[in-house]
Amino acid sequence: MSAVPMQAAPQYAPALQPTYLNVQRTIRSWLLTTDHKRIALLYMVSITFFFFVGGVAATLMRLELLTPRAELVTSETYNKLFTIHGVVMLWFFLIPSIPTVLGNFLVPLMIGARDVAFPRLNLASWYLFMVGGAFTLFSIITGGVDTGWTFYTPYSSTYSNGHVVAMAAGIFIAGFGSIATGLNFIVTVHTMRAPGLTWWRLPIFIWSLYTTSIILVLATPVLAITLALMALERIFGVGFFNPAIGGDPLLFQHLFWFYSHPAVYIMILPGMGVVSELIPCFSRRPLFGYKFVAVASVAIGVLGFLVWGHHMFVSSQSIYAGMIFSILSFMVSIPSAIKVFNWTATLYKGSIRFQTPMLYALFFIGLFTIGGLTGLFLACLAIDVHVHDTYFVIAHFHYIMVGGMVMAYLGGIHFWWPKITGRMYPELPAKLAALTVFLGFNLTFFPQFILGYLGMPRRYPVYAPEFQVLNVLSTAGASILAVGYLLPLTYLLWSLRYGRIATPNPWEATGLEWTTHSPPPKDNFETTPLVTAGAYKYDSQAAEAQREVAHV
Amino acid sequence: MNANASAVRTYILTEIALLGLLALTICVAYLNLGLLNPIIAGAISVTSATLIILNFMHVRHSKPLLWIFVAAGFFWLGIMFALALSDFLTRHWR
Amino acid sequence: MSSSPTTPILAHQFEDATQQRDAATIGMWLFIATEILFFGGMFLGYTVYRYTYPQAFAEGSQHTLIWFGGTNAAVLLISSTTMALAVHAASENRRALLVSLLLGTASLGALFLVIKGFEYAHEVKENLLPGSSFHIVAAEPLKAEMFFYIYWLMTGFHALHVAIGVVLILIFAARAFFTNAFVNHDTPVDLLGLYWHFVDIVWVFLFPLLYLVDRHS
Amino acid sequence: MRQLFSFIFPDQASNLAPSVDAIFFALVVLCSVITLLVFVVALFFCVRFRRGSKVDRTPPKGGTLRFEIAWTLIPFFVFCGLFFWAADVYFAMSRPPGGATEIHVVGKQWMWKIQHPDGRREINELHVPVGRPVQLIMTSEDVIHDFFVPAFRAKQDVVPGRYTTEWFTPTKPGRYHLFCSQYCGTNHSTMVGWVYVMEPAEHARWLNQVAVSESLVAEGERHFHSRGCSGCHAPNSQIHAPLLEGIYGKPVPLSDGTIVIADEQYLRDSILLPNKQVAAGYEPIMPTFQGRISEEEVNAIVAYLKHLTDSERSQQ
Ligand code: HEA
Ligand code: HEA
Ligand code: HEC
Ligand code: CUA
Ligand SMILES: [Cu+2]
Repeated sequence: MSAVPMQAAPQYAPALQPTYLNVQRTIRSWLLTTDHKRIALLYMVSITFFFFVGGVAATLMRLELLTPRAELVTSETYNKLFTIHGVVMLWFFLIPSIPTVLGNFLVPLMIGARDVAFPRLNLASWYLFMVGGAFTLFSIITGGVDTGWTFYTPYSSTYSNGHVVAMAAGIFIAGFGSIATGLNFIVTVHTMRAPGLTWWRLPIFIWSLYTTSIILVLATPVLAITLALMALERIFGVGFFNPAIGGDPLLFQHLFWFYSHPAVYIMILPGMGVVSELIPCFSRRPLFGYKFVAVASVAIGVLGFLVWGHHMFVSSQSIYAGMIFSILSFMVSIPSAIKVFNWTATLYKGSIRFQTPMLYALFFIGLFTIGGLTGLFLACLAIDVHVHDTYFVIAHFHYIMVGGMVMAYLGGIHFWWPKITGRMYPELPAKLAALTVFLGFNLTFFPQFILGYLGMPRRYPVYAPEFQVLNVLSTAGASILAVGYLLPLTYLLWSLRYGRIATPNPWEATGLEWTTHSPPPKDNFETTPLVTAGAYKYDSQAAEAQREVAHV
Repeated sequence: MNANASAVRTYILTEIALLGLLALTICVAYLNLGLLNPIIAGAISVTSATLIILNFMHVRHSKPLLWIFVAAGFFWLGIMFALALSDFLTRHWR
Repeated sequence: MSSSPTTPILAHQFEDATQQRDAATIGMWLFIATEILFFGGMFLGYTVYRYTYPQAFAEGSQHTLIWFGGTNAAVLLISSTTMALAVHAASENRRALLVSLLLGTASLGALFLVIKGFEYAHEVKENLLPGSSFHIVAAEPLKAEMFFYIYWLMTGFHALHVAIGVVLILIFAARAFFTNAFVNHDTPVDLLGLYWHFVDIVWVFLFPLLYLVDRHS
Repeated sequence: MRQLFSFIFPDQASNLAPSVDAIFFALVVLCSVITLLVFVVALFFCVRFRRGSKVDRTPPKGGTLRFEIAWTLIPFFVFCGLFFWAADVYFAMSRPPGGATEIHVVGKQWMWKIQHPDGRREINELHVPVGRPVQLIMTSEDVIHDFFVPAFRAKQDVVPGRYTTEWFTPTKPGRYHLFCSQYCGTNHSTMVGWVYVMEPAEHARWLNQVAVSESLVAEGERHFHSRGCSGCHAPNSQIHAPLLEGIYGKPVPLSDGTIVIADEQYLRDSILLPNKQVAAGYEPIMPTFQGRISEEEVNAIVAYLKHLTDSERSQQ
């Protein structure tokens, strides 16, 4: 097993050395920290909070949709709910989720650095995120916004009555936090790798985050200017998108999706990165086709910029542009296909264990495949005409984002929990929770595919009575899902105190982060590691042999 | 000292070229060249920007890696223009 | 150069000075890339509308003050040179020269803003500020309003960048004058220079696009 | 069984529906196969190579390259096929056939206003005969809406400031949902209605039920005079303005040297934004009518101007 020098970790000595958690204990030392690991925890707490804000909105929406009439809440409130849900879940939970929590924690550890390149910028990005979040919460509390997360003009710029400007400002500010994070990661990966850690030796997680960062850095400014223009138009009454002075509402959509399509890859690439760590570790096999998976990440990132117009097939954009965007959407699916097949092939001849992180990883593969394949339906021009803005789209993206990315996030949190906290989570409740989430999830969102093809439009608090049965199923699923999400919250908190003490490398994983203590000391490594081999040097035969010895 | 003088000379020469290009672009704007007008103006702007990037921003003497970062912003801007205009320019085709 | 009162400060996360310098330079260029795309959104809008309303853009452009804009272009180009020289001076640890060149650059930046201010004042007087009071004698007043909206928007964002730049340069000049922060540590000045040159490049594009549309007619 | 099917599958009531559904079913089959493949293989590996099972684990020989090539190229070709199929249908969906009944639709928060060629108006209802192609010429008075009839598999955004079109040939009599499927504000979800597809005879009866005073063309003619268009555009006018007889569908040289085809969008723009495209040889003196005349009036005038062309053609 430990043929790799990086495995020769210093012996675990909890009492001797302060960890990053207990070097300093004041609140101040947390709020002014520049340690990437502490910033990761700041983010973890913040986005968990935002997840529940978005979750409460989802719960209320699903309850409202139990009946075909707007009985629980008015249409106006419902519209605000899905706006809150979309905005908070995307910009304040999913986009920051893996990059800012696991990414901040792991990028320096995985490349053998003491910190990211710009630690103070890193802290600043958290503050930007929080200030942006404060603006958003302010706009929610003082009356809400009812534009949908897409802010289409001229509705948002002229007709809507909510606090659109405050919410746009919130997203704008948080966006600069994203840019700062992305910039930091790119520079860190380029300049701070440990000696010997060449590009082809980097874990896929790093490749994924690197690509994610490229998207963050190059797409987010376009969102910023788009929202700024929309807000200016709202404030001054004249602007780019105003049909009254010859403005073209489609220009807004182009600019918005120029950011927002690449953004969906911000939301999946880090998940793919996590899964690429989990699958090899729990099947004790090197990742199948490592280089192809790495290149596929970058390909998704770059090609992802070329397909935004597939959200505009029925918007009256040129039909020829529609065709270009359609074929490119198919092309961007190829690297995803490559990844799915490589993960599956990694299992072959493995020695597979089914701890919780692995369960999440397997669920990820399954649900991402379904979500991605339904993306192909949407990329098919003729079909999209029918299912655009119906629940089919809703189901598609929840399959990828909730079924994919949230699963990957949970899997990653469980996997690195011992490293982050120094404690093991309890295995049995964790497995139960994973199963609950999986079942609840499918019951919630599978019926929505059918609803969508039947023609139920999205953003409809009042709907035709024949859609009710499927909606009730979906709501039932959502309540199971809610339980599934509350479980990890409880037992993970429990484990902080009562969990088993973790060894430096409880999963016998490769990767530099496992060569240091759990939790790591403030400067991560006692000496700068020297890397002499690539990632994923797993050996299933050795693992089996070891098991036999243990059992004899 | 020699390297020093040559650096300063580069800056001054670049500056003279830039001011010349500025004068040129203004003059050309007053000639009616039809479709060539915007093309020439664009070409002059691109030339000036390239001069600034290479000489003032020292990219000429930088590592290849930096060239990639310099190009990235413009490359992605190009993507944005190409695909967005694929809509606006073909919208009236039937 | 022989005297080196301070050695460059190495932040704890870096192994050596080259690494630190590389990181800073790459970071700055990435930031410039984000700025390119930030302005890019507006340039795309400009392109689309100019293509759709060529007439109105030509007419609108006739109403801009070309000599103000042209002078400003020259002012910014010259300030780029002084900035480049300032960076050079910093790399040679010539503090006095660095301070005066920074001050020169800042004054040129300020001059730009003053000229721009007079231009804006003139335009407000002529009712060329889009909004309820906008008035223009043109074949397509509404489309001309779009032109002026774009004009104010883009020059406004650019002026904001210039203003930020001037403030930063003044801060740097003060630090260079009162402390020896940049002695043997010229990376910050270098980055400031990159920012300033970028601001200049934006104007290199804005000027012909806004002031020179169909000037001949 | 049938009932279950209709519970999970929408009616097919237009010519477009079968061709869209064909792609849909093909994709369902294809994707189910792939999903099953991935699931079965993954499950098989999971069970067979679970920790502790006694199987041969010697690492497989040979590189991964041939696999990678296979699963890059196979999807590539499948995707190209899918693209062409769907794009072909989409192309047909975007191009209305000649001779379709032209019905004007105006969306506004939160209702659909419909103008038939005979001048009949409806709100949130659309009555069409079975078997005849219908083309909707749509615009919006405020924000973006979307005219969506699931049973027809037809959907198109309705955008302020321009005309968009949507067409279908209803194939099955019945009553079908009409939804607004672009979010447009508070009552977006009640901006719904019904499309009635009727047997031709029944439709004729419906037409005769209420007498309409004037056709859309006649209405347009009335506006053309009352709004003062004829003051400039009449043959005997003192003002130098183009004659509009026969303009529809013809190429018009513009003052900037380009030539455009005078389609609905052009006529509409000429009325609302007259200086957007100025006809060559004329002064840009036509006043803008934006804000002074409603979308429905514009529709009527456009119909009238088009009629001028049709009648001229039939005279020849
Ligand atoms: C993480 C988020 C995420 C991801 C990764 C994706 C991935 C994809 N999406 Fe999705 N999408 C969204 C989030 C996401 N999407 C959201 C949020 C919306 C709605 C926004 C809104 O309007 O509010 C949306 C909407 C959306 C639309 C517009 C629908 C509409 O509004 O009309 C389209 C259309 O093309 C689309 C397509 C795709 C495609 C082709 C992919 C591909 O990348 C998928 C690639 C993956 C696979 C294809 C699966 C794996 C492949 C195989 C197992 C091999 C298959 C082999 C063969 C078929 C031979 N998406
Ligand atoms: C990261 C992204 C993300 C995530 C995680 C989710 C999670 C969920 N989403 Fe979300 N969704 C979006 C992104 C996301 N969604 C987006 C972008 C839209 C489009 C918005 C728009 O149209 O603008 C959307 C729209 C959307 C709709 C369509 C609304 C409409 O168009 O009318 C629906 C309807 O069912 C829905 C449901 C759910 C559910 C049930 C969950 C569940 O997974 C959530 C489960 C979590 C919890 C339930 C929280 C934990 C439990 C509790 C807090 C219990 C306590 C609660 C109470 C006591 C009240 N979502
Ligand atoms: C003050 C005179 C005037 C009035 C009133 C007027 N027009 Fe015009 N119209 C013109 C002139 C002059 C042109 C040619 C220049 C141009 O294209 O703008 C024109 C062009 C047009 C065109 C484009 C024809 C082409 O050959 O390109 C259409 C269509 C049109 N007008 C319709 C109308 C309608 C409908 C109304 C009333 C609602 C109207 N006009 C009122 C003067 C007028
Ligand atoms: Cu109209 Cu939605
Ligand atoms: Cu997309």
